[in-house]
Amino acid sequence: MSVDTEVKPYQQLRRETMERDRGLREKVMSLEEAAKLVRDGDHVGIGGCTMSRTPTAMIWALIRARRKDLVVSRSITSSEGDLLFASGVSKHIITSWFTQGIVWGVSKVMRHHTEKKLARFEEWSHMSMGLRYRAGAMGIPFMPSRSMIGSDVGKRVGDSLKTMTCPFTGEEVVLLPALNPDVALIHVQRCDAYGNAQLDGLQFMDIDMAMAANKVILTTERIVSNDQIRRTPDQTRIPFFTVDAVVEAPMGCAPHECYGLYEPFFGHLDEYAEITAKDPVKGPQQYLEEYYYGPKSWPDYLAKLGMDAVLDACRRGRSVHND
Amino acid sequence: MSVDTEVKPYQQLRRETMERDRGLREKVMSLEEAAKLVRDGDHVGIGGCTMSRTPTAMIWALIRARRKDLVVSRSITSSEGDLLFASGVSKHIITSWFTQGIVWGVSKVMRHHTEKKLARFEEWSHMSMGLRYRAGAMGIPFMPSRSMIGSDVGKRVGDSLKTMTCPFTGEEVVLLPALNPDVALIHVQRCDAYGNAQLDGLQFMDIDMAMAANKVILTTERIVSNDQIRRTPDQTRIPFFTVDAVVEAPMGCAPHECYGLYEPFFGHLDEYAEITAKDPVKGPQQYLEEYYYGPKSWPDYLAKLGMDAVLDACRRGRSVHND
Amino acid sequence: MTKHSPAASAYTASELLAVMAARLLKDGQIVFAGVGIPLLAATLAQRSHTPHLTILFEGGTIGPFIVPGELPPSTNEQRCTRRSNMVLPITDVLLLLQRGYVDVGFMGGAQIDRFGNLNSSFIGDADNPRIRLPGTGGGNDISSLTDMIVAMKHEKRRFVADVDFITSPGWMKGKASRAERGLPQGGMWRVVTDLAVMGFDEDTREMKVLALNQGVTREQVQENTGFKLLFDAHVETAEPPRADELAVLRELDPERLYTA
Amino acid sequence: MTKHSPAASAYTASELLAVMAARLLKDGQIVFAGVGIPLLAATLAQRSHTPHLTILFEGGTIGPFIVPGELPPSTNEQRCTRRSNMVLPITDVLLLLQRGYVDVGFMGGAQIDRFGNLNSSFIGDADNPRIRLPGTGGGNDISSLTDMIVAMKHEKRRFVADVDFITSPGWMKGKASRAERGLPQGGMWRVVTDLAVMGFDEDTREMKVLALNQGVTREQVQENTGFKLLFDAHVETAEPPRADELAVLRELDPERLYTA
Repeated sequence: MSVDTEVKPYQQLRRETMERDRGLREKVMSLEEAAKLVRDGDHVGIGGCTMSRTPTAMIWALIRARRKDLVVSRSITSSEGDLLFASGVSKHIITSWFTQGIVWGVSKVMRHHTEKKLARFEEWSHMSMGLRYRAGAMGIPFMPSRSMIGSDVGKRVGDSLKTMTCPFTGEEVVLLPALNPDVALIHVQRCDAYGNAQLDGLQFMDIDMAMAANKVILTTERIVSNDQIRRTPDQTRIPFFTVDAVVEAPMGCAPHECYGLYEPFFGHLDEYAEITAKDPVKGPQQYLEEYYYGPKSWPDYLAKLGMDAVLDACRRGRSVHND
Repeated sequence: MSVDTEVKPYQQLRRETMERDRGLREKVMSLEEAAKLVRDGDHVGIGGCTMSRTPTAMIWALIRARRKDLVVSRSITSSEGDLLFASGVSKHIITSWFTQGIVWGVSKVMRHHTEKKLARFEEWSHMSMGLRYRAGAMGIPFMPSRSMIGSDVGKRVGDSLKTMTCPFTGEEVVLLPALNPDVALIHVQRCDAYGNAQLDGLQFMDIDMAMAANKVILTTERIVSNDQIRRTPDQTRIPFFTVDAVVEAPMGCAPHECYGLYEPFFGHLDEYAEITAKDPVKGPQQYLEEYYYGPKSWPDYLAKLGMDAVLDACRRGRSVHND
Repeated sequence: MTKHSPAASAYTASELLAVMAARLLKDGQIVFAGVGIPLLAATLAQRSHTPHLTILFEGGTIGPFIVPGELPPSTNEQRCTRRSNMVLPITDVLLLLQRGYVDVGFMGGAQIDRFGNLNSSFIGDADNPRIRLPGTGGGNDISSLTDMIVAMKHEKRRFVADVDFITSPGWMKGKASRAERGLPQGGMWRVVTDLAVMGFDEDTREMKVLALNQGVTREQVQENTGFKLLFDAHVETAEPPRADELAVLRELDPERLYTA
Repeated sequence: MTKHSPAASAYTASELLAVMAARLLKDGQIVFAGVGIPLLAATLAQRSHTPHLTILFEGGTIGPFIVPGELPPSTNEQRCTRRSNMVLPITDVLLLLQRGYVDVGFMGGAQIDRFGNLNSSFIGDADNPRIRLPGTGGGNDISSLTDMIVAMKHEKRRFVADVDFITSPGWMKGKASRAERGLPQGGMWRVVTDLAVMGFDEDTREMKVLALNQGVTREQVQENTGFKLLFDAHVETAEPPRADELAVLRELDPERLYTA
């Protein structure tokens, strides 16, 4: 069985959690410092979905830090998956759907790496991905469910998917193995220095992923005071004691979107689709050189996207609040 | 096995759900009309917890309608449980804790009915109650968990609690049977005429209970427009298609509290504790006559609580928003 | 995106698809929709005969109203939430299917077979695929847990006897095989194409033509299908898209992102 | 609530309990606390030696700051959420225990036995109880899933050889029986009373006196206990409540709701 389906024994899960410094402490650091918390070979869960609240800044830092052999999991994987493959940071992505986006057709980079067997795209249904994180978040080894059975998606994951007869109803139910990432990368609109995070709009699978992971790295549009968090505690979605790093990264999802603040950078994503479609090998390398390895800093990266593009994305992003 | 632990076969659960009118439609009605949706013998889930967001107005209406043989479930049961027993509406309450409140000592009414075997208090752990509703909400027949095992609380529910060996880790895990109430009674701060409900502050087990139930009766402090709901969709907690009735019942939790609006009516609850402690039979009967059977209407009931008490509860309630 | 040239007809194949699909929806239904044609069709239905239809997106949205010209690029962007009734986590919106609150799932398809099984994972052998497709997303969950409508182009390479890989289960191997394989609920209900509307035989669960689009012959449909089609005893001819229907579609998608 | 008259000592038994319990807490801990003495003790600790202690309430609150004079009547009222970091559903806050994020559970107790099992369900036979008590609430979950501190009055009727009913599991029948019965994690760590602080023998898991409160003799503790107590090789005498500690308690509970 592959690493992802080795469910952690409960005592190990608890021991690892107990060993973490869960106390109320400030944990603000730079992207570079946070990247050091991820070790080669780690299972890294990525928050957001498709082009939404993707923790691009943290992925950018991991690629620049030349991390290796990461097993990556995400609800749905977009262009960041191409770049994790093309940069050699990951050779194994666990997800339900993998391509930049419907409007750009099937990702040539994903196709190149999977069809040439350079990397693995392990496919689970969307709900099953979510329920696997949820089981991990709840401290149980599996979650009962009712999809994937019968289909080739279920067959293909083999022993990782099990069935049992319900002792209460006698029905057959599917058992999904818990997924507890070593590290979760999650981008939020705001959090405090302790890591109490408030997410607006679509939550995706981020809360379960944060609770399931053994480490959480938060990137945030802005760091706010703990007093501000305490004024609206029912808006807090991730509690500080699950968080190991807080990094302020404005526009941290670009060229993807962050709910209520900015929409995807469609022009840039069109260009990305074009160069990667033209050459699934040289294309992404050229893109990585220009936007990932080249820039001196995150603001420098944003400058390369262009001020006009940033302003346009923000104008569209804030329009969600318009009548 | 008792009714509550007969887990609904999946096909029956789906058929019952499909037969419901889930379309977008207005469903505003009176307490009396809503009471007709509850049949004698139904399993009724009660939202809120202890003295918080108790759907008192709806319980008041069911007691006035002289419903019989209801099986009642709730996270934690307070004075409303005394009255459900004393009124004869229920002889079976499934909950994790049952007494008016710590500060008033053990409920004499609960003791009278259980020790004299006039009614049944079926005890599950607090988390287990929540996970049973959650399994019901998810459309799965059971939820794995790790408490109740070994203890006499677990032993006492007998076959309703099962264990299995995890096929992934080889560990022993507890299996809790799904709980799908026939009707859920939930009080909210605001909802629209369709039943889209927004809950502030403590959520308790209300969301899972609403999703699990085969019918939901919402009482609400105020009915707002659908446009208002659509301005903050990420504050909506219960979607309209799970809801069968919307009743506007201002101060609908009194003498209990409703988050952010009013705190418990402590003076009234002291009096209640006193008369029921003095005589666990005549006490509650006298209380029911005066506050439940006597009043002509819900406003009339509130008038009996007294304007001073209402204003005091509201003043304290709104103070939660003070710095 | 289409073999019909605008010159040849007053509407594109995608517009025809969207209109025919919209007409299958009933008022008050809870519809789990993908973006593209399904979303356009559901929104068209809302603005014509099903004002109380509720759309669910797998990204976590209940009951949005789509803003014309601002079609979401996927089900997971903020555009999906405009004026919606509720926003919730992905897992919880998908669980609405499992709990049984959803009337119909509505998706596009890459490849379908005679029993309505869909493939969006692999063209060719899964271990050595000619093409690795994007995968299931919520497709497997939706088609496993509710009744399905699929809207797709009618091409021989897309309508095959047996799909290379069952990503989203239809009627499996026909007859009672779906239930026997652990899916007693849901199943493929309608397949809408630019040529016809198809259902499935109640007994054998083989694909069956129920209605032909105007100007389309049985032979044409069969020619564009990689297996032997059944034809209903009373095959109807569908009313072509009306001007009012096309007007709504063109207002919704002025840039022809999905209806070119 | 107490046998000590204010005249007899500068502090009540409840105040003594709260102070001794507070001193057991360490800075930075995540503490799952009940209302009453546990909440008072945890809040006292926050204001003295553990400024970074985080309180969780089973009603669904993370990290509240209690407002003096506004003690919550249970863990489920809005007073529990004042200036908290996060509010969440009951099931999810309890799942934090199961996931392993909580350092210590802190409750009161009605009846305890020599192995630290707690009973809050039935006095007498469960099928024909002399007294039906309120039940477990979150007690069973907390004591099943984390390390426990219990604060209670030291009375013979409360300290019994074997509880009538195990509501919240301690060390079960001693030795390895807790793990053997399916609870490898957690267990009873300390029992704090108005007379002493007790732990449990590492091997037999029997209750063992670790420290005596000032002016309390071993005999006194044994007399008020319904089973044979073990005494640690080095039984200490606890420092009595300090004025600053008592001042905080009296500020928090001016009406003496929990400290009378």
